[in-house]
Amino acid sequence: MTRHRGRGIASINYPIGMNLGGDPSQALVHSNPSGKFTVALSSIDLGQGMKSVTRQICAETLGVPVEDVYVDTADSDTGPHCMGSFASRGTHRVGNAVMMAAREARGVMMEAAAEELEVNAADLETDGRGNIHVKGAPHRSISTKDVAIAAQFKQGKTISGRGIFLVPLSDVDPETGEMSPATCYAHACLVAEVEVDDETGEVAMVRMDSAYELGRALNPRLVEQQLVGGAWMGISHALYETPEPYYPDPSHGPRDFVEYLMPGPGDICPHDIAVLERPAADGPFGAKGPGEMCANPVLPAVANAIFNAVGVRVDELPITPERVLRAIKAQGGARPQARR
Amino acid sequence: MAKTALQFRHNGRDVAIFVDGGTNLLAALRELIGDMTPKFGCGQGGCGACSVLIDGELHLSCLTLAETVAGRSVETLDSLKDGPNLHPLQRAFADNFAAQCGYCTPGMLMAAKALLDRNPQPSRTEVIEAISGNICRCTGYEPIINAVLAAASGGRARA
Amino acid sequence: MLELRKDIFADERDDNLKEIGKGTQRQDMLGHVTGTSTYFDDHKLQGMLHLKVVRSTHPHARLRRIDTSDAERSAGVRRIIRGSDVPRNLNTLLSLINFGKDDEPSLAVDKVRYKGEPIVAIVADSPREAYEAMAKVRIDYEPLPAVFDVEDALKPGAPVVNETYPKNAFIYHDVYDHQKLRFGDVERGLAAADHVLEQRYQMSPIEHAPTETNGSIAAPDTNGRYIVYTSTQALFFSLDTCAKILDVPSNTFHFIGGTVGGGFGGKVDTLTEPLAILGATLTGRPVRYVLGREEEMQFGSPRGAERIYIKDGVMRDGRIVARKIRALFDSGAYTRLSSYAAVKCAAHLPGPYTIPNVHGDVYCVFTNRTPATAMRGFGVTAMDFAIECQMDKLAHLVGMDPMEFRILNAYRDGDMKAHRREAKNCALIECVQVAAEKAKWPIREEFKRASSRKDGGGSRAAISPTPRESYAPATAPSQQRTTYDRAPAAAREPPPPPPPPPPRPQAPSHGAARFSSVFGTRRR
Amino acid sequence: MPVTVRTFASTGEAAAALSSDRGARYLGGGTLVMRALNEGDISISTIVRAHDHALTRVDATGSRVTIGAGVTFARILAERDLAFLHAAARSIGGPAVRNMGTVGGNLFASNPYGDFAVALLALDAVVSVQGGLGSRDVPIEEFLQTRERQTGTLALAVSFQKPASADAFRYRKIARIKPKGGSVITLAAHLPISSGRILSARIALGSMAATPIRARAAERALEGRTLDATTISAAAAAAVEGTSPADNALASGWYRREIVGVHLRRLLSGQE
Repeated sequence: MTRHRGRGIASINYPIGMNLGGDPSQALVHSNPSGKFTVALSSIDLGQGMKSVTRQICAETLGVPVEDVYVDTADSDTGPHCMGSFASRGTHRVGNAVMMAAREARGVMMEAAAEELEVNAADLETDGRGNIHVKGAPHRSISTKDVAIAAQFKQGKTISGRGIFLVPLSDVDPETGEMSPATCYAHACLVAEVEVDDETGEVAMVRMDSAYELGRALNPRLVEQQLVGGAWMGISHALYETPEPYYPDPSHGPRDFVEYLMPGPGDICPHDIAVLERPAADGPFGAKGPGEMCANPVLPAVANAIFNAVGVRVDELPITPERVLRAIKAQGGARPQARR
Repeated sequence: MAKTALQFRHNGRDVAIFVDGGTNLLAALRELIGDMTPKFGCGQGGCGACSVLIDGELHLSCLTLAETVAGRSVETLDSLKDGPNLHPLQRAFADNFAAQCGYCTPGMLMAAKALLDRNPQPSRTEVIEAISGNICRCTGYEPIINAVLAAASGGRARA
Repeated sequence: MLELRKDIFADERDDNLKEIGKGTQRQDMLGHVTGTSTYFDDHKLQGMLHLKVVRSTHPHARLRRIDTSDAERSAGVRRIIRGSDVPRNLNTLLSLINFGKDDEPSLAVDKVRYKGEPIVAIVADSPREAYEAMAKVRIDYEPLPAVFDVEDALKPGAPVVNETYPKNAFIYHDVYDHQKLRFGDVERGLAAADHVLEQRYQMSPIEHAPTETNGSIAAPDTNGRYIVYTSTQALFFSLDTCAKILDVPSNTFHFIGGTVGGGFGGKVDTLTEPLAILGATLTGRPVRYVLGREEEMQFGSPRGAERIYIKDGVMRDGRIVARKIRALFDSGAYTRLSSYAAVKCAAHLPGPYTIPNVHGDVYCVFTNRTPATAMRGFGVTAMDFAIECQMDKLAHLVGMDPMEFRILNAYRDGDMKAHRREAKNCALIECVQVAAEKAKWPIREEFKRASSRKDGGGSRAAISPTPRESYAPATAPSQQRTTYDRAPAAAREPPPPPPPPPPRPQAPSHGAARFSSVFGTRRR
Repeated sequence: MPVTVRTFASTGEAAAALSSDRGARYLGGGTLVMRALNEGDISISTIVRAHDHALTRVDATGSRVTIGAGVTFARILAERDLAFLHAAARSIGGPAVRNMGTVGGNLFASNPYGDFAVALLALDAVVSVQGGLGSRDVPIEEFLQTRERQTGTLALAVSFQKPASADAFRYRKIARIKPKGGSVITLAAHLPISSGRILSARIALGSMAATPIRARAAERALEGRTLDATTISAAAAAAVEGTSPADNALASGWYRREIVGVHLRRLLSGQE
């Protein structure tokens, strides 16, 4: 018997945003005369889905279908200021800014609709399908397109809104470290199962089970993308990646994707995920940010699973076959722990 | 040294360009023909973002000397769509959320097409093998594998 | 496979929403699958020139002489750029939020501090001609002793990496060579514990390895402006950094980006934009500067390594009573963003657990390696690795199930966190419970019944008496609190007297309180 | 200066062009030369190509196999007569690299590349090369050890005796990444068996020295014996002898020495 299975767990929390630098983001929302909305941002979509999630936030807030909203990102001449896409701040900060802008735009839209329908704006509601009607009297209705035309060509109103979300900078006490580093925290717990070859030190992933709490999954498919891809990156960090394989000795740095090790499509394992939603008081619809924290529990869970499998602790990353083998040899052989 | 005249079929149309000696096909496609679908990811043959089909075979355009495609047929992602209709692979990638940043997607799709053109009903292992030359840093590969399997089964099931 | 557990915390949510919560297709998916999403490098401009950088071959060396005369005459070369051509050849990224001192040149002038540091930029008609000219640049190095280990770097007599920080450590609050966290009396806690466990953890550097490498294209626009297509993940951060380095008003630039081929933190550093713009300024032509893959891997900034020492006191019943942590962030040769990560890391201690005595010292250390920067999980990933490995060891030590051990120590609503803010909106316990359920990992009934909303606060909301350390700081900035978190009034110490005004720093073209279009003015 | 591309109809002309120009490199599949150009290797000023059909010929019908240097790995995978080489061919790159990379190019690929040459070394292949002075046959071991000096010569083909049975030739590449990863160690074993005993065993190892090498002590441990557990253990124990593995990004020399015997034992005993 040279291959041993083991399971390990880790649980983590993750701070959202970067209050320590001051943390503003802005958004502008406006309608064109056909009642289609543009969100102008200078925020970046580097694959995490910024354009898509802010689009849903805007549509929900305006009360229009998501197809009627287009998010334009990252043009410094048209998009208002944003700190950038980092610190898990996109969904939370930019989302809040878009919400605020959409709320203001919705206010103008409802006023314009009220004028057309000759009612009080407070008596109107959106149906989410592109119409505005009198509460309790759906037949007294006007399309957002007609409202936009009226606003532009008849009433002289700009259906638009400005939004900013700012967390004032938090200073840090030099003596105690007292500070307000973030506004909310996401949470996770992950169980990793591995198989360890005690003759070669090779570790293979067998499966993962996890629970992530994200405030609210604004778009479960986008959340799934982050969690699946992020956990893959966690495996990668745990077992493979390093630009300095002999750190702190800087030699033998990788030059290409053969030398820089990341798990291939043949190294992945089944991953069963549960998503919990405990809304953050200041998150857009309660959302926190799933983007960064998803990798973090994987690293220690894998290390702990290796201990469970063969009884060795590797406290240095990445947990290469060499490190596992050295530890097994130092211990005088594998010592599988109680199966979990 | 003068430029060399080069003619080949690009996505079903004849093109003629002049290339400098040593120009690779990726640069020729992007800079001289204006087909931006193949991407530069490494120039080393390690990431597959520049993958194209040459006479139906999967090749890395960054490692292909442009003039070696003279008289041959080069297909890029730009050829996959049939007018407004997405190719089943494109549809399956979308349905399976198999792209995040999107940068590896053109190469992935070409690698997947090369597979399905020869093997319309691949196993999961064959799909993994087919995309093994393509690096994706975002998705963890699982949605991509699922997308190719779904396209292979006519989009009927998420395998 | 993703399952939404709507049953948990259902009373805290209104799920009656139309667009939120739907798995709507991505707005950019059609572009991605058709290859029409436009990345920075997909802009084809007439007459584009190519910029390549000559990099240091030494990790630490004085530059005796840089001779570019042959390179200037090389075929196809339009312009050689030297450090003296850069209007403000010293910057630090977080100077935009007045954090840290300018410590990094765009092009090295008198000294190189890591292998791969840019020294000369070459703008040529083609990449090949740029490479040919690079080979003709002659650099006379005087090698200096280099330091690669964070603890060696902090020893007296270590080679000075970065003269801005002569002790090889970032200076916090103008006083300390590290960021402190002090909560309760950790030594008393350790003394009272049934077991004490001290361990060392080492995280490797990590390369972001986005499939699209860092790069930008800068082109002269009308009205003396420049249009810049960029892979940045922080548009105004990069724009303002360029405005500072090139010493022009920020509205000189029209930055366009937003569709980026992966970043993971590695595209915040504004590595290529300043030189690309400078190249365009000096030649009047569009200039493209894109890192090759080997450049990206070796000289694009990585997630920095961290070395972490944890010393815990735990009781036989599984309660952790003290946690002392010393963490050393390897920043490489320059600050970039590691200084910030260290503070974020200090705030993250002791992890998602309620421990009455916590002591943290987090250092940002300079070594002769590629400067580190932000990456996914910045300041937290390595610490979570260390803490959660430590948690497993502690559970083993006291003979507890590791899931139950975490639930026992998990923070709950109303608890006081070590950075002196009340915990709320907690959900760690529920995550552990659901993960246990999914993995069919048996936990005892009392742990299944535990809740983040129960049993917190009370004595757990108190800040244990915290001994003051003998060293008195020269200055202590006043606290600024946000509406999001509050410290209990009782715990607040009287504010110290206002600090004397800081000395005016030397600033060649901007005032000491430089106006930034991004961040406004603020006292350091 | 742009690179000059010179295309010839015969290998003779191409070889002459190569040997007369220090900046000339022969372009096979492109995986080495084009990469070098992309990365700014300005020592290459001329690309030489040849359209000689001999370069892409595969002759595997008889007992002696000849494979042209320009034959790609995809082509080898398509040849049923070369089934014993399929594992080696499949271990090279991903599908695109296998459609491009050639047997000849692999002879010049340095660590962590060049796995096919390990298989050829275990097969005692002979490399036909053409220099400025004509063509000659070089034993692969000699070729690999002197290949740094061979850049001016043109590899034409490799040839070797076909293994007598499917079981007589075994190949395994130990990689961290699956299914496509660089070599931690590459192993190839040719074990001709006559009356139940191994005769002329060949064990070749990649990544255990600067170039692929033969594990002669392991070969001696196998020679004349039956392939039983005792013999396999003896060969595994001897695997490390004579090796000088280096540290690289994929593994350290220490690690390679530790596991080479384990993997040789697994290869010889047919274990996963």
